[in-house]
Amino acid sequence: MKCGVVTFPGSNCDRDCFHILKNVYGADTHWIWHKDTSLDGFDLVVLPGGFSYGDYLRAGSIARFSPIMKAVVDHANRGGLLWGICNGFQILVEAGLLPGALLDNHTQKYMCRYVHLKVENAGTAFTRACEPGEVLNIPIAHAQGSYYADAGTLQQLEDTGRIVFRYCDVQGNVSEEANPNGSLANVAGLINEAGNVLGMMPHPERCADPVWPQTDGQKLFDSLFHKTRVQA
Amino acid sequence: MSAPPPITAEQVAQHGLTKAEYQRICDLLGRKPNLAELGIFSAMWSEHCSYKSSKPHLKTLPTEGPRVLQGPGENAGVVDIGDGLAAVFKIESHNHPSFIEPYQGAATGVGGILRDIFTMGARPIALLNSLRFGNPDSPKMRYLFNGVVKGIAGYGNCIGVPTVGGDIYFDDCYDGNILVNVFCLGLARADKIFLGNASGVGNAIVYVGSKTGRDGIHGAVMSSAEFDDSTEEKRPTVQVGDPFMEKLLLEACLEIMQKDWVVGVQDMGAAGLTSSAFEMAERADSGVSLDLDAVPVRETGMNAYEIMLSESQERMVFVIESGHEEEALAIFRKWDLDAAVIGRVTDDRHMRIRSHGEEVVALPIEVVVHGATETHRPTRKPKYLETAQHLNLHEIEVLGRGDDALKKLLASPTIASKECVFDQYDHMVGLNTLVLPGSDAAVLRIPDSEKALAISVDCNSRYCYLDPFQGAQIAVAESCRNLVCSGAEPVGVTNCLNFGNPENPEIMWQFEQAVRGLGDFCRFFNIPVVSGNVSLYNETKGEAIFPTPTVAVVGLLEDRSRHMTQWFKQPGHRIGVLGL
Amino acid sequence: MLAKIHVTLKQGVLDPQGKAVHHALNDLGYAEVRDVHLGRYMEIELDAVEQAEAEARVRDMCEKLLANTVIESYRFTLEPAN
Amino acid sequence: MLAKIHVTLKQGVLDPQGKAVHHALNDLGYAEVRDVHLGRYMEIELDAVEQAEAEARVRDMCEKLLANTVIESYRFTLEPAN
Ligand SMILES: Nc1ncnc2c1ncn2[C@@H]1O[C@H](COP(=O)(O)OP(=O)(O)O)[C@@H](O)[C@H]1O
Repeated sequence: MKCGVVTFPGSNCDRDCFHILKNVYGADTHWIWHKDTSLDGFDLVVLPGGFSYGDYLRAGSIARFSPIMKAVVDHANRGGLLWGICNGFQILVEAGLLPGALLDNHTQKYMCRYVHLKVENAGTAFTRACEPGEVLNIPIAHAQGSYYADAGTLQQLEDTGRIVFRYCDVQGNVSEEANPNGSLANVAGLINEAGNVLGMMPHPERCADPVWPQTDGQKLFDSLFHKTRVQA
Repeated sequence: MSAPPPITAEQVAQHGLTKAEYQRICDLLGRKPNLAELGIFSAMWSEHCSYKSSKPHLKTLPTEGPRVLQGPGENAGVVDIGDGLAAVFKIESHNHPSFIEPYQGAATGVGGILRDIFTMGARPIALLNSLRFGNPDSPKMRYLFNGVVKGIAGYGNCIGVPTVGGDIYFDDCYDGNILVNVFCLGLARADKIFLGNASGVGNAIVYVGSKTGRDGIHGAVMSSAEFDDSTEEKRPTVQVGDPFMEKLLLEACLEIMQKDWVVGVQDMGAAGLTSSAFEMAERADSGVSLDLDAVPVRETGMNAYEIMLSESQERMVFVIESGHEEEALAIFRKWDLDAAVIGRVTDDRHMRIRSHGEEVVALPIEVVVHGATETHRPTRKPKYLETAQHLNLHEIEVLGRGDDALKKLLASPTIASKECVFDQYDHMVGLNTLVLPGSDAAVLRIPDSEKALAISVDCNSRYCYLDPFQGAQIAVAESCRNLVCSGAEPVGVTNCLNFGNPENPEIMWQFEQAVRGLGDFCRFFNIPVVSGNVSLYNETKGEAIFPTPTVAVVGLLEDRSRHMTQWFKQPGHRIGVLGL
Repeated sequence: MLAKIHVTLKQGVLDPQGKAVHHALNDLGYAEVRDVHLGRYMEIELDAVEQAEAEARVRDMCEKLLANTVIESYRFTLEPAN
Repeated sequence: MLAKIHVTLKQGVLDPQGKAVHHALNDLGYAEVRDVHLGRYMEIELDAVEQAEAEARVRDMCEKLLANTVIESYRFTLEPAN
């Protein structure tokens, strides 16, 4: 699988994503510059976390107009795998590749901490190595992660099972207390209709290197690289 | 152009120069300086840039060792950590701006220290901060606290360097003067360290980064006929940081530093283009000619004085081998950065600056950089020590033992958990943070290596107030203990000496004692002091802060798997105490 | 020409920042504050063109970039430069 | 009553957001954009009082909380509620 990580001006987690893909999973991984115009031959494109354009105006609002984005949209329309993590998710919603919007955390503060996620849809290309309802321990690090969509859209997402991750407690209860940023319906990640574009606020690349004690992020990478669930 | 009006005594005073200093300038130059030149002397001979009060004492610190690749004198200190790698680190203060505008003051403080690190060719991998606030009961202090924390978070998170630790103390002595000390650690190849040298006659001086504005130029010195009244409002007293610009600058710099035609680099910090250009020329024993018309500016009508002394953030100066200018500019343009050739290295040991086709400044480099006489300020043991050090233990009220006393301690702001603070810092980006905030020391793994680096920042200023010599030793001892408990061996020290008014002999005595204490400790344990900063005049209405010689020690773990954390791990484990 | 643009959150979208400012003002003793809404204000200097064309261009800028029409509404005025 | 408040950066203070939006608009093809300044807009609903008193109170709110007078300036209008 040919993988690419896009570097926008201000991207920070591009190096982290690249490291996991290339060094931990041994994938054929390439750097993609925001001014490139082609994504021919790529199977997986990652829009990484960070502060593209400083998050100025609105997070992701300027990056979505980068020259590479035309090719990103084409890649998604072709059925290619597209993964937006944190700032990448913000870029996807600004670009309209995923519905809704990401607002300021209700605490008005940046937060960096481990949270629990419930896998609501274990049938996607990104979650097939998970059990339905499995609870993953993955960190968040953001100031604008509160998911919003109007009632109609939200209902549609629920009905079609396109909400992939929800914030929950360690037992898997999706509660208000477990919601770190005020996202509607505790939405932490969602997928498009065709199932090839995933956007999520938490950072799986931060817990996917076997060097670390926390490795729940591996479940997502395992899914993409067609691995069965990792044993212990 | 008509002849400029003569410098007045009032202007000399407004520029912070004494009559004696002005006379010395005239004697050394053999003529009177013009206003732009006066501004340059004012900046370069200021305490902040010349270290005139502190140099005599800092000279006594141990700065050498088998691992030291670069001691004090450059933008940051460099320590060899084996495997062809070097740790580059420094701590710096931004106290006064943070009191005026806490968010931007702290943010630009982070920006400044980051630049000091990547200007040496090192990729920053960790930030820590040491903060001192006054009584948190006051709304003003809570406002400052929230602003500083948000500013550090806003800048550090945006640029993608994890903030992995630090310390925060609250004490009434900081009511009028808060302290914001920021530490940064970077990694570089030991054989690819860049210094701030303007060497090689004919080489190009290249400016890169934000456009220059009127930031940092204060109204007080603007009382000459050369400026009109409308410029007053345009001169902001506080700089606004642009972390996005700094991120672009960082990546562009690290990219261009892979080339072998980069001769020297320096960031533009305090006193902007002036200090960088002069320092780079002094280190290389060369001269520099600048053409200010080539400098990218963001305001119209800026004159030579303003361009030379502007403290606009996020700017660097590169010295590029003649012939490679276009390649350099192309790399900067790739990152959408403003860049321009603004001058050349010369061999006449002078700074010659042209503006609008005329030479407006001609100054000998050495006079400007080293001309400020070291001021041997008198010291006197403080009167307060006569009573402060006498303690009758029987007069101390003994609180009841048990839960209440413990809860009271744990609830005191200085001791209480700081999770609400470091929760706002991204401490994981970069995938190198082995030990997250909360333990004795921050531990970072070194990519592609089995090693790790640990960092601790400490200073109990109350001890320093009671005995500056011992207090400084206790500070560095505490840092070293934190490192050792994490499994690391201390390899280098950086320090930020925060004190009151050095013109007060009692404060100067505190300074001298603290430096001596720090020096003796480091000599005994063979840990070199490789960089640092001094912040003086931290006092309001005669009330000085406690002497606060903040120390940051960096340690090395040869085998990162042997790092340790402070938390109790499992019920049933035994607890022991080492030492008396 | 000078375009003055106001961008505000749509009705129904939570405004926690506005609420925070509201409470802060009440806490500071301004009990008369009943509600607070925060938005963005932008001033854009443009080369002068015909009013109709300028309006169309500015509207375009708002739709594309300056406002996120999923959650925000906008309004603007155009006037000659000072 | 409705107070409409505009808070903008003082002249000469760096406006990184304005700069970013300016370049973004130019890159999107709006070459006519010469300058962009971003600021904040606030609408505050207040219990009705005398105009003069309301003005004094709102000015106070701006000085104390709504504007950071080190780097920002403000202006406001007061009108009867809708
Ligand atoms: N307390 C100190 N201990 C050791 N070195 C110091 C101390 N204070 C300043 N220095 C050194 O003196 C030089 C000048 O300091 P400074 O003006 O802060 O540097 P810069 O201009 O690079 O920010 C630096 O090389 C710094 O490391």
